[in-house]
Amino acid sequence: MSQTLYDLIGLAAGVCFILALKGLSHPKSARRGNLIGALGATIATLVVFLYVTPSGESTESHSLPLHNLGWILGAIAVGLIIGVPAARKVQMTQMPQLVALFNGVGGGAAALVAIVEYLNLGSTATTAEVIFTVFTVVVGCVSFSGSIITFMKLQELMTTRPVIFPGGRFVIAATLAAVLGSSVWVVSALGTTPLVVLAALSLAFGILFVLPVGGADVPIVISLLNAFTGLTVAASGYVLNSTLLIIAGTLVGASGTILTRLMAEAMGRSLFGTLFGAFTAKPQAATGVAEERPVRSGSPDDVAILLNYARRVVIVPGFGLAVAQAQHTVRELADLMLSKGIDVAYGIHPVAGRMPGHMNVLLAEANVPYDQLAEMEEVNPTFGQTDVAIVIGANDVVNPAAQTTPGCPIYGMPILEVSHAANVIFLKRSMRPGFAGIENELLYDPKTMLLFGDAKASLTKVVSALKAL
Amino acid sequence: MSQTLYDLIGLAAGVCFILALKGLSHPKSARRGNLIGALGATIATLVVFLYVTPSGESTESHSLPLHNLGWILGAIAVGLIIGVPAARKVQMTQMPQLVALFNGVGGGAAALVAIVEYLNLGSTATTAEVIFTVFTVVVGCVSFSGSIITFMKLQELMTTRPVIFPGGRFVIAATLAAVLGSSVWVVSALGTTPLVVLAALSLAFGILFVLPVGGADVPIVISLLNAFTGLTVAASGYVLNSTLLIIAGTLVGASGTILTRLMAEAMGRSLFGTLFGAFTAKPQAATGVAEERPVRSGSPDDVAILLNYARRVVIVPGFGLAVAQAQHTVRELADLMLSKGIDVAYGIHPVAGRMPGHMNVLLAEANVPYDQLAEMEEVNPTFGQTDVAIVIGANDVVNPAAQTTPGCPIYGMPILEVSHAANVIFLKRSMRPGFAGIENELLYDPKTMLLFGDAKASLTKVVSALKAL
Amino acid sequence: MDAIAVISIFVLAVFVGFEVVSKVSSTLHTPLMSGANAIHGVILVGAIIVADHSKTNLELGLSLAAIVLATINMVGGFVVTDRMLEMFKGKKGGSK
Amino acid sequence: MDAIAVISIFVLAVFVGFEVVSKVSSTLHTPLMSGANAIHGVILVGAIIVADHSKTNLELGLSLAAIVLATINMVGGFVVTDRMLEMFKGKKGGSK
Ligand SMILES: NC(=O)c1ccc[n+]([C@@H]2O[C@H](COP(=O)([O-])OP(=O)(O)OC[C@H]3O[C@@H](n4cnc5c(N)ncnc54)[C@H](OP(=O)(O)O)[C@@H]3O)[C@@H](O)[C@H]2O)c1
Ligand SMILES: NC(=O)c1ccc[n+]([C@@H]2O[C@H](COP(=O)([O-])OP(=O)(O)OC[C@H]3O[C@@H](n4cnc5c(N)ncnc54)[C@H](OP(=O)(O)O)[C@@H]3O)[C@@H](O)[C@H]2O)c1
Repeated sequence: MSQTLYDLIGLAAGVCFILALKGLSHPKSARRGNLIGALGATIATLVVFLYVTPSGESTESHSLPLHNLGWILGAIAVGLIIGVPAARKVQMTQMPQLVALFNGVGGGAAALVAIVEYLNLGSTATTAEVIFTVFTVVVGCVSFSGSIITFMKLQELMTTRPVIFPGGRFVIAATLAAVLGSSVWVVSALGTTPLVVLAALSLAFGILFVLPVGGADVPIVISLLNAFTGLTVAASGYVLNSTLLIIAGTLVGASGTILTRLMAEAMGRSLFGTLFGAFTAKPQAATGVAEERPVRSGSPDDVAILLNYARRVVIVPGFGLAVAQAQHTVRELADLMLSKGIDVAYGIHPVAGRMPGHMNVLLAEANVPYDQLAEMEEVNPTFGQTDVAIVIGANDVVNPAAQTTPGCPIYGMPILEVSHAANVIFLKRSMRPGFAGIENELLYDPKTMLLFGDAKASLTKVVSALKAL
Repeated sequence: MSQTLYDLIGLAAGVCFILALKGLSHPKSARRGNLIGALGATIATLVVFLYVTPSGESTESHSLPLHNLGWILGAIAVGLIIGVPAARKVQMTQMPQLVALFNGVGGGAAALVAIVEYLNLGSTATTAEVIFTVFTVVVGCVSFSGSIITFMKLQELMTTRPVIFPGGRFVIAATLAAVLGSSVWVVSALGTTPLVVLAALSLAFGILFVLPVGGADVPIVISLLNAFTGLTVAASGYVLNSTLLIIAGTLVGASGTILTRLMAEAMGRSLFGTLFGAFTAKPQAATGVAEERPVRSGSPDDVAILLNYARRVVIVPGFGLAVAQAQHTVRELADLMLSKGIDVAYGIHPVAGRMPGHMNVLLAEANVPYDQLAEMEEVNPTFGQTDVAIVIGANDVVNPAAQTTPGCPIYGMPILEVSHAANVIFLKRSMRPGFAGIENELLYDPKTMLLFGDAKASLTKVVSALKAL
Repeated sequence: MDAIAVISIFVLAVFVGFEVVSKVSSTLHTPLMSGANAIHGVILVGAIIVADHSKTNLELGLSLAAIVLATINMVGGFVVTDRMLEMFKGKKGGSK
Repeated sequence: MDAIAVISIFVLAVFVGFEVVSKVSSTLHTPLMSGANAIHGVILVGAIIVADHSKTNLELGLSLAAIVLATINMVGGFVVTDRMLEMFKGKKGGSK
C-alpha cells in the first residue's frame, strides 16, 4: 500500500473519531457515534498491518508482513481476552472504575510505546523527538498510576476520602521537582537509566497527585487523566510520524479538557481546587462516624400511608439505588402512585451515583420514561409544593452541608433541596454517611422519616403496603 | 524573520479567523469577533512584508524589502481609498449588494493571484499546482462575474426576476462543458492562451449561472459564491505554500456552505432548486402587472382609529420600511400605542428586507428593545388573538401564495400569517408587487385596508392622527 | 508541506468551520456572511506575494490589480460588518 | 511532516475537540468520557508499529505489553461505552 493511501486511510479514521465525538454529544446519535468511533479504530488497526510508516528518521520502507507478526497478533488476542469480558460483565455500578482502569492502561501503553521508540531510535533521535518522548513517558505514567489509584478508590479497595499526610505537600512538590529534573537529565544525557528513573518518578507522582483528591472529585480526575492520555497519544503521533495519532490524541485531549471543566461545573467544584487539593486541604478530623442522636425511623406501612395521601411526590435516587439494583422496583412504585393519581417526578442530581448521568442510565434500564426525569434546576423550585420527597440511597446530593458548612468536602456543590418538601423519607441501610464521608443533618430533621434496610427490599415492602391501602 | 516564526504568526492569524467566526455566531460577541478577524487580517498583512515564503518550487529565500514595494503599497492605498468610504457611506438598504460586490472582488483577486503565479511558475509548475490554479481561476471568475450580476439585481440595475431565455439551459450546459474542456486543455497543454480562454469562459458561466436565479434566491447565491471564494483562497494557499491561506480559505468555504444551507432553510428554499433553477424553471408569464380589481384603501385617520381600539397589534416590517428609512417613526408609533395600553409586538420574518436579519438591524438602529421583536415561529400562533396586523413595506413575507400557489417563486417559504388577524393594514406606495414579482391576494381581501404612500410619510400622519384621538 | 498534511489541515478546518457556524441564529446570517467574506480578503497576502515574485510588467500589473481588489474585499468587508453589528447593540436604549 | 504542519493540525484539532464537545448535557458526560477514552486506545497503532520496529527482546517485550494494554483500552472502552448507551434508548418503553 502506498504511503499516501495509508495516510489517507489514517485520516479517514481520524474523521471517524471526530464524528464519534460529535455523535456522543447528542443523546439520539450517541450510540451510533460510539460505533463510528469503533469503526475508525478498527480501520486504523487493520490498515497498519498492510503498511508501516518508516519510523522517525529512517526512511527505508520495508516489506510485509510486519516483523514479529505472530507476537503482535498474540498480544492483541490477550488484550481482547482480558478487555472484552471485563467490559461485558461489569455491573453498572462498577463502570466508572472500569473506565478509570481502561484510561490508565491507555496511558501505560502510550508510555511504553514512547520508551520502546526511544530505545529504538537510540542516538538518532532529534531533540524534538526526545522532548516529546519525555512528555509521553511522564504524562503516560502519571495517567497510569493515577488511574489505578482512582480505580482503587472507586472500587473501595482503599478509602474514598482524601488521603492527606503531614508534610504531604512537600513530598509532592519534591517529587514534581524530581520529575522535572530527570526530564532535563533525559534530554541532556540520553540513555536508558535516566528514562527508567523518569518513569519511576512519574509513577510515584501520579500516585501522590491523586491520593489527596476527595472521593467526590474522583470522576473529575479521571476525566482529566483521560485528557492527559489523549495528549500523550498526540505526542507519540509526532514521534512515530502518524497524523492519525496526532489528530486522535489531540481530539481526546481537547474534548477531555472541556469535559473536565463541564463536569467540575456540574458538581460545583473548582477545577483548581480539585487538582491542587493537596496543597490547600488540611488534614481533617474524621467526621464519618455515625453519631448517637435521635432519629425518626418508620415502617414500610408508615411510608405507604404518607405516599398515599400525597398529591406530589419527588423521588430522589442516589448511589444506593444502583447498589441495591432497585431501579425496577422504584419504577413499580412510581407507576403505582401514578395510577393512584399522584403527581410523581424523579429529581435527578447530575452527580448522583458514581458517574455523571448514572441515574439516567440506571432508570433508563428500567424503562422509566424520560419525561418523568427532572433535572436539578427544574425540580428544585418545585419542592415547596411537594408533599413527600423520597430519597432512595442518596445522601451527599441532598446534604444541606453543601450550602451551610464552608470547608466541608462538598461545600459549594448544588444540591437537591429536598428539605423544602413537607416530608422527607430516606431509604438507607444505616446511619453511615455517603461518598464524601460527611454527616447529613437532614437525617435528624423532625420532618424526616428513615426507613432502614436495603433499598430494593424496602421498596418492595412499601409497594405491597401501598397496594394494600 | 525565520520561516518558522513567519509560519507561526500566520497560524496565529488563522486562529484569529476561527475566533472571529465563533464570535460572529453569537449576538453578544459578534462585534468583538469581527474585530478579532480584522486583527488577524492586519497581522497577516503586516507580517508578509517582513518575510515572503519562497514560491512553489523555488526554495531560494530573498532579502528584504519586497520587490515592487512601492507599487504594492500604492495598490493597497488605492484599495483603501475605494473600499473604506464605500463601506462607511453605504446605506443600510444597500449593504447586501455591497457584500456581494466585496465578495466578487475577492473572487477576482484570487483568480488574478492564481493567473500571475501560473505565469510566474511557467513550466516548473507541478501537475497539482496546475490543477489548483485551474480550480482557482474557474471558481474565482465565476464568483466574480456571478457577484457582479447579483449586485446588479439587488441594486435594481437590472430585473430582479429570473432571467430565463429559450434554450437557456443548453447554453449554460454548453458553457459548462466548454469550461471543463478548457480546464483539461490548460492542464495538458499549459501556456497562456488556454488560461485566458478558461478565464473568459468562466466569467461567462458565472453570468449565465446567476441570471436565472430568482430575486428571492439572490442572497443564497451570494452566500454560496462567498463559500466558493473561500475555497479558491484555500487553493491559492496550496499553490503559494501558505498555511494561513489554506486555513482561512477552508474556514470560509466550510462555514459559508453551512450558512448557505441555513439561509436556504430559513427562506424555505431548496438549495438544489435554487442552483439549478436554470434547468428546472420554465419561462414564466409576467405576473407583476398590477390588476384592476377593487381594493379598500383608507386614510391615516381610519388607520389611527383601528389602532386606537385594538388590544393587540403586530407590526410586520419589510423592505419598504428600510427604503423609507421609517424605523424611527415606526418606533414612535409603537411607543405611542404602548403608552395607550395596547399590546404591541414586531413580527420579524427571517428574510424580510434584502438580507437575513435586515429588520433586526434596522429596528436596532432605532433602539427598539429586543423583547418586542418576535420571531416568526413565536408570532404566528398569536395572529388569531391579534386585532390589527400592520404591514409596513412588506409584501412577499406575508403573501399567502407561498402556501397556496405551487410553482410560484416563493412557494414553500414560511410566511407571517397576518391573514389570521382580525384586520390587516398595508402601508405601501402602490399596488406593485414585492421582490419576487408576484401578486399578493391579501391586498384584495375584504379585511385588508391599504394606506398608500411612502411608509415614513404615512406613519408620521398616523402618529399625529393617533395622538389627536 | 506534504500532501497528507495539507489534506489533514483542510479536513480539520472544514470541521472547525462547520461546527463554529452550525448553530447561528438567522438574525446573524448577514453579518456572519459579511464577516466570512471579509476573511477571505486575506488573499491580499497572496496578492502581495505574487507582486513580489512578478518578473514582467504583465505579471506586476495583474498582481497590483489583485492587491487593489483584495484590499477592497478585506478592509471594506470588515468595516461594513462592523457597521452592521454596531446597530445590534441598540438594546441599551438611549437616543440615536 | 514539517513542524508548522504538525502545529497547525494540532491547533485545528484542538478547536474541533472543543467545539464538538462544548454543549453536551450532563447526562452524557460519562459515556462521552468513556468514548473519548476508547478513542485514545488507538495508541494500539503506535504499539504495533514499535513492535514491528523492535530489535531486542526488551523492546519486543515492552511493545507487546503496550499492545495488550492498548487493546484493552480500545476494545474494552468501546464495548463499555456501547453498553452504557444501550441503556439510554430505554425511552421506547416496553418490558425489560
Ligand atoms: N456522579 C458522579 O460523577 C460521581 C462520581 C464519583 C463520586 N461522586 C460523588 O458521589 C456522591 C453521590 O451522591 P449520592 O447521594 O448519590 O450517594 P452517596 O452520597 O454516596 O450516598 C449513597 C447512600 O446510599 C446508601 N446506600 C448504599 N447502598 C444501599 C442499599 N443497598 N440500599 C439502600 N441504601 C444504600 C448509603 O447509606 P447506607 O450505607 O447507610 O445504606 C448512602 O447514604 C457525591 O458525593 C458525588 O460527588 C459522584
Ligand atoms: N432578507 C433576505 O435575505 C433577502 C434577500 C434578498 C431577497 N429577499 C427577498 O426579498 C423579499 C422580502 O420580502 P419583503 O416582504 O420584506 O419585501 P418585498 O416583498 O420586496 O416587498 C416590499 C414592499 O415594500 C413596498 N415599499 C417599497 N418602498 C416603500 C416605501 N418607501 N414606502 C412604503 N412601502 C414601500 C413595496 O411596495 P410599493 O412599491 O407598492 O411601495 C413592496 O410591496 C422576499 O421575497 C425575500 O425572499 C430577501
